[in-house]
Amino acid sequence: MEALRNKAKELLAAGAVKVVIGYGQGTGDSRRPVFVHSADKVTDLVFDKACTQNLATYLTKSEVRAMGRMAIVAVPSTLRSILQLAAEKQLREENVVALAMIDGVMKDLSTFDAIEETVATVPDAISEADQKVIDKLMAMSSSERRAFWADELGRCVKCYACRSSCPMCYCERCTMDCNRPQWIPVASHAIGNLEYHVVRAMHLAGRCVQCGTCGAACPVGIPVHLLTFFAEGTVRRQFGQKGGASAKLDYAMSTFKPDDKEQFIR
Amino acid sequence: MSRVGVFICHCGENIAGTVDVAAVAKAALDMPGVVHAVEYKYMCSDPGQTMLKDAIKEKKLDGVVVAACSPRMHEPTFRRTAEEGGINPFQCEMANLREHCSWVHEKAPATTAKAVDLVRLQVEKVKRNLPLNPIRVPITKKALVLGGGIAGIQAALDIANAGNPVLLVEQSPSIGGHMSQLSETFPTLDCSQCILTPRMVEVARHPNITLYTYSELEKLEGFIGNFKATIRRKARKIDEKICNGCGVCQQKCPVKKIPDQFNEGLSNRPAIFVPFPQAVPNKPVIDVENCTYFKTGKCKACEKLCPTKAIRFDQEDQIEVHDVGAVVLATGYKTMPVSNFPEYGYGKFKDVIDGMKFERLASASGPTGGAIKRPSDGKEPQHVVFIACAGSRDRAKGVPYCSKICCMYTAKHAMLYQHKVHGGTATVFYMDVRAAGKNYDEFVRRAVEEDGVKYVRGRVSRVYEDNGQLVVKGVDTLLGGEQVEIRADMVVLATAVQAQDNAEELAQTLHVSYDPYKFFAEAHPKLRPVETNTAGIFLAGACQAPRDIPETVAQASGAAVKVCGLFSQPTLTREPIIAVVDRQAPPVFSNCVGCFLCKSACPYQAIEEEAIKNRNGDVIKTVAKVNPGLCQGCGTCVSTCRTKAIDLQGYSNEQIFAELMSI
Amino acid sequence: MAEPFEPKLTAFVCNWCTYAGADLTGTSRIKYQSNVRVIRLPCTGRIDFMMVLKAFSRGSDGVIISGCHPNDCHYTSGNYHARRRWMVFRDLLDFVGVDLNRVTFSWVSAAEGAKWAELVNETTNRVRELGPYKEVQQLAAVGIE
Amino acid sequence: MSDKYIISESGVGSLIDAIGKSGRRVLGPKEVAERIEIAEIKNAAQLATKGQSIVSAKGTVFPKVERLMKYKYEGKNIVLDDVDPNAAPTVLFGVRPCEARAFHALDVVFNWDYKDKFFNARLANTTVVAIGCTEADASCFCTSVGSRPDDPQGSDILLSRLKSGGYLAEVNTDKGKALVALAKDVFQPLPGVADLVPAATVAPAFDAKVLEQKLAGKFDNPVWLEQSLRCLGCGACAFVCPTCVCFSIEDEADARRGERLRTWDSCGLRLFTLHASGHNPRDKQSQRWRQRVYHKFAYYPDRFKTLGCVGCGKCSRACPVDMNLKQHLAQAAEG
Repeated sequence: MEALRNKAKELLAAGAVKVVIGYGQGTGDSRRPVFVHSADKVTDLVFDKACTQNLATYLTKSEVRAMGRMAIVAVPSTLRSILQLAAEKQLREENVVALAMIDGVMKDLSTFDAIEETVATVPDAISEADQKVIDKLMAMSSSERRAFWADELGRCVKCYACRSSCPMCYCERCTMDCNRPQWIPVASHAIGNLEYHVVRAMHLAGRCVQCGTCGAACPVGIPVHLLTFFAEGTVRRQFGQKGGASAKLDYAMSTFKPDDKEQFIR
Repeated sequence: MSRVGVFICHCGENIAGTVDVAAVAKAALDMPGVVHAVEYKYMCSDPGQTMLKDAIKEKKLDGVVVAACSPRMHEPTFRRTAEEGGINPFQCEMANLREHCSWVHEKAPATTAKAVDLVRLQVEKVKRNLPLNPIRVPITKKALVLGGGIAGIQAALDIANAGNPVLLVEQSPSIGGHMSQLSETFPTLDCSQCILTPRMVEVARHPNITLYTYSELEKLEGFIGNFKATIRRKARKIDEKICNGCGVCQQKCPVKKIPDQFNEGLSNRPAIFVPFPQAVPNKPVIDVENCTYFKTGKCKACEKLCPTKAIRFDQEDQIEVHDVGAVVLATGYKTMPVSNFPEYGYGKFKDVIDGMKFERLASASGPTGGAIKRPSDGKEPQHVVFIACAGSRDRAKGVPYCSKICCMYTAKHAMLYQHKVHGGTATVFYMDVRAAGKNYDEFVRRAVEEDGVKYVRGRVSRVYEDNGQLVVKGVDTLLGGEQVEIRADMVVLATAVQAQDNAEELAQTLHVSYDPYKFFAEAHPKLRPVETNTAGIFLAGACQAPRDIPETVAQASGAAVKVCGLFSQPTLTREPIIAVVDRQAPPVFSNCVGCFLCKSACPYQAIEEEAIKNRNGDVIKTVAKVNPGLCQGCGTCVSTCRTKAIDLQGYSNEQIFAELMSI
Repeated sequence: MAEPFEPKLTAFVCNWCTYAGADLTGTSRIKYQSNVRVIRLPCTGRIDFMMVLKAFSRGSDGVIISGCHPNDCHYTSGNYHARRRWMVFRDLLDFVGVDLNRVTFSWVSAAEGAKWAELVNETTNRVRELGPYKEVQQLAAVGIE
Repeated sequence: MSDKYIISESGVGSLIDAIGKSGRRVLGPKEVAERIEIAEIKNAAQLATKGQSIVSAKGTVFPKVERLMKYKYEGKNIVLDDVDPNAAPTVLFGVRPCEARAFHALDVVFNWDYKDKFFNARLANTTVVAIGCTEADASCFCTSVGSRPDDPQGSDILLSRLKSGGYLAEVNTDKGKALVALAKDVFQPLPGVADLVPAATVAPAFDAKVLEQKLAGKFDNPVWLEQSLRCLGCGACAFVCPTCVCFSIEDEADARRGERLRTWDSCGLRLFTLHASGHNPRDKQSQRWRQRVYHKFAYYPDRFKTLGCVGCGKCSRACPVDMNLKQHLAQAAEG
């Protein structure tokens, strides 16, 4: 953490960055995102186990970008988000420095190549807990799964905390907000909720970095991240491509191989 | 509120016999937005069409649904009729009551119910149709032909003879390509040069053809009718305008010992040279790697002795940009490098050569004046073994396909050998003899029956040397796979035909797709064999797949016709069924976020990047833009777009959503 | 006595292969069941997965999705892109408990008129067995006070 | 002046049963998988007597999605179907006083000029039985917005925990009396003074009056940008809030029929103020955050003589990035 603060101080003092996006003290013993603008404020930065939210979301936020070059305290998933955002032309190399925290060690990465190298060395399996639930679901019958999701999504109020907290949901106009036609109902009734979350998962397939921030953000505790994890999982399994591996565009859902293998098309 | 007219066709008994058309018309009248619904015996007949036109005028219709046969049959007809009636042709939709209903279902209420639904779908759709206008793209009526082999020559001549300017670009110093190296050609055995050189000369003096030899395409931008081609004209180090091709420079050049590519290294050439006597243009090139002046700064013999003072040591490459409307790819092929055949001792044994070398040996204008002399000692080989399928149909060599021409030229080689070396023996190892073609099989039979060439069906495992003589070890599968060993004085490999080394790079420059073997891909394997899937770029000859001369010439003429067809129109008119990226007033400008994930989804590279600038000219955002010249309207980008910023005219989100809302 | 259940099927097909194939079914007068309503699109690449969701939420009991065989796409690769989407989308539908027996994916070429008839009949029978897709159709009313 | 009774622990159960028998549905805070939801309560055991529900109870009078009307096509004619608010008689049992108080803030809006029949029908059929708070957390700030953990305002009956177990029941309204009538024997007379478990201590963080004055001069203050920089612009705060009234009207229709729905909406969402022209008067998150604060703490007092906030702190708990309203308001009230 000292290394982190020192690096942040150095960057800010030198004017190399205008803001450091990091974690700070929140209500009680929680953590919250903080934005440090001056070298004398770097003590606001903290880093510990509780710092899991993927802050990459802020890299595409106009108010934050307006400040100038950004440094961001990055957990592995944040690094992957940076690469995916770069691949989708939403982020330029010169605009961001990643202060990667990997196993408590701080690495400052100022090029996408450096981030790619680092990311390649970090395992990105999804948490056992999440895997358990997915396995449990897959062991169920189709109708049991439907019941499970009907119950979970029944609580959804379409507050879009999942969307807003997702680094890859940077679209100014989400499909949900397109009303000519209104493909997906705005109202948070059962069908509207189901369609919303299926669409979101489809849109993240091949782009999801499996950070789980959307699930953590849900105020009513719906495991929405499992849907995107699952779709991304299919992509990885079927096509060997994945979100956030490279700053060069390699989007599984807009490329193909003539010999993609499936068993269901008659 | 829309004013839709529904016109239900009986198609004689075809529809009316099964579907209760009166009921359909009645139901249609009840549909919101429908102000007029009638049934008639034959909508496509003159009275039928007149009926439609009149209704459009009288009922002030703004949309028309014709419930009849398949739109794949009569959509153009009724769209034209609608236009004549005074509405935009794309305000007309068809409900398929025949192929999709009356012909496939029994006469029953359910069938009529389906007919009503099919009408409703189209009514709901047509209410959301927008007037569309055909897209007109201007055409630069000048063709770029890449490659000066027989394919390029033929294409260039055909296009030029039709009165269109052509820019023919060839990377080597002379046009002519592989064909100019051949001795005779199958199945007629007429001399290659004799039939080719007149064409080469014709190209040179054709008023419509600009010939750029020793030049390469660097970049191709734009789209059908409107390409910008950037061409590098490599420095020959001589002034072509002044040089009269007298050849003094070649004689006086002190450097003499450079292997002559044209003769496949069987002879030598100087550092300043014309590739071959009949070269077009007949102007030399200085080979900078080997020129004494360029190596040591001394010599300049050619410059001193040139009668026209045409030598230009300081000449630089020149870059030129040309506007062209169409491109013909005729970049040809290469044969598999013989270094790939250690088992046949190539490189180790001088007298194991490939087909091209043999062509030069057999050529009257070749290093031996047409006498078959083996490279090692210049002796006349008494026994020659020809190995067909050297590399072809061989997965291990990465060439699973058949090179197509080898069977024929191997037969030709064996035949020529027998003609030139009386009493000599020619043995051919082969897998199959594929001689499908006019007079082809007859030709092979002649080699066997009249010229006594021995055909052994089997593979050669290796070629080795046994006290100074080559031994070819193989099997004869017709003799029950028995081992055969043949002592030969010379071995000729019919090496596989492969794509040029730079094919992939070139394909990417041109945005055309290519197959796993780097041959350029045709737009459709059966129906569009001379087009690429990039509109305006066509294919001729062996750059698309192994081909012999007749096929190449035929395909080249085919490509030429496609180009002429394109050029025959004043402007290029295309159906407006294309994708468009949403544009709005500031501050939104477009719903596109500029992620460009659609780019790789487009089969036609039709999606471009457009920088939206403010008044001061600084970029506000970069968004996608569909090039109407390239888009073919498949809509793959539309379903890729997360923000629904791309839509497909004629199959818009609103239209399809409306259809779905009425199922 | 109550009407026997007749399923509603919605088909999303490409213009160049399957729609033409279905036309051939007609010209060859091959009979099939009349439960299907065809939505004609230029290419399977145009099929947005949201269309399938809508088809179900708007009362379809089954869905057919069909286009050109690999390599035959009129637009060279639209169907390859579509295939990838289907692979992911189908898995996801299964994950959220949509009954995959109600969705048929197929390649039907312009020459396969008989296959189209077979496909429609087979799917119609299967979905008739399964009965109306209440589970999803009822959702439309759930959650509204 | 309210009548006071004693209810024993078991009395609570009997009361719930009695209410159920009377044909009213009982909703209340219920623990489901470590979350407290407002859900149907079948018996006293299901009642979560501590902690706060995540989503407020406002859904009982202002559901997250409600149908306003339906229509269908008969031929070309459109047949309208005016739906009735299905206002089932409901007792909201065991909610916190802050939630009870919140109904007033909703009432002033839904009866401001137009009288909303859906809201009023539901409110009229809803009786609120609150339980005073003996615990609070770092997000609570009722004491800063003119209330307290044992505030009876808005409760038809307020229950306060007795040291000896059971509750003191303060019956404040006729709706409350109606409940008493359902189970007379449950409500025992009060023996002298009730020995109550002390109410939770919630230290005041700011003075709402001062805040209101400060806001008047703070509209263009950089504090809003500074505070909202981490705000994601989602609607979590508004959708859990007991007093947020923003809604959207959505028409859902196909070629044959359609319905008009009213759904929760949030001024925190970018689209909330987006004009068809593309212009957005509140384009920046800081503007939307400011709007949220001003709406509740400046415009409400000005227009309705009441605050648009009850200090329940649900928004702070629900926020994915820990926007702690209490803290931010305190900061705004300073300097």
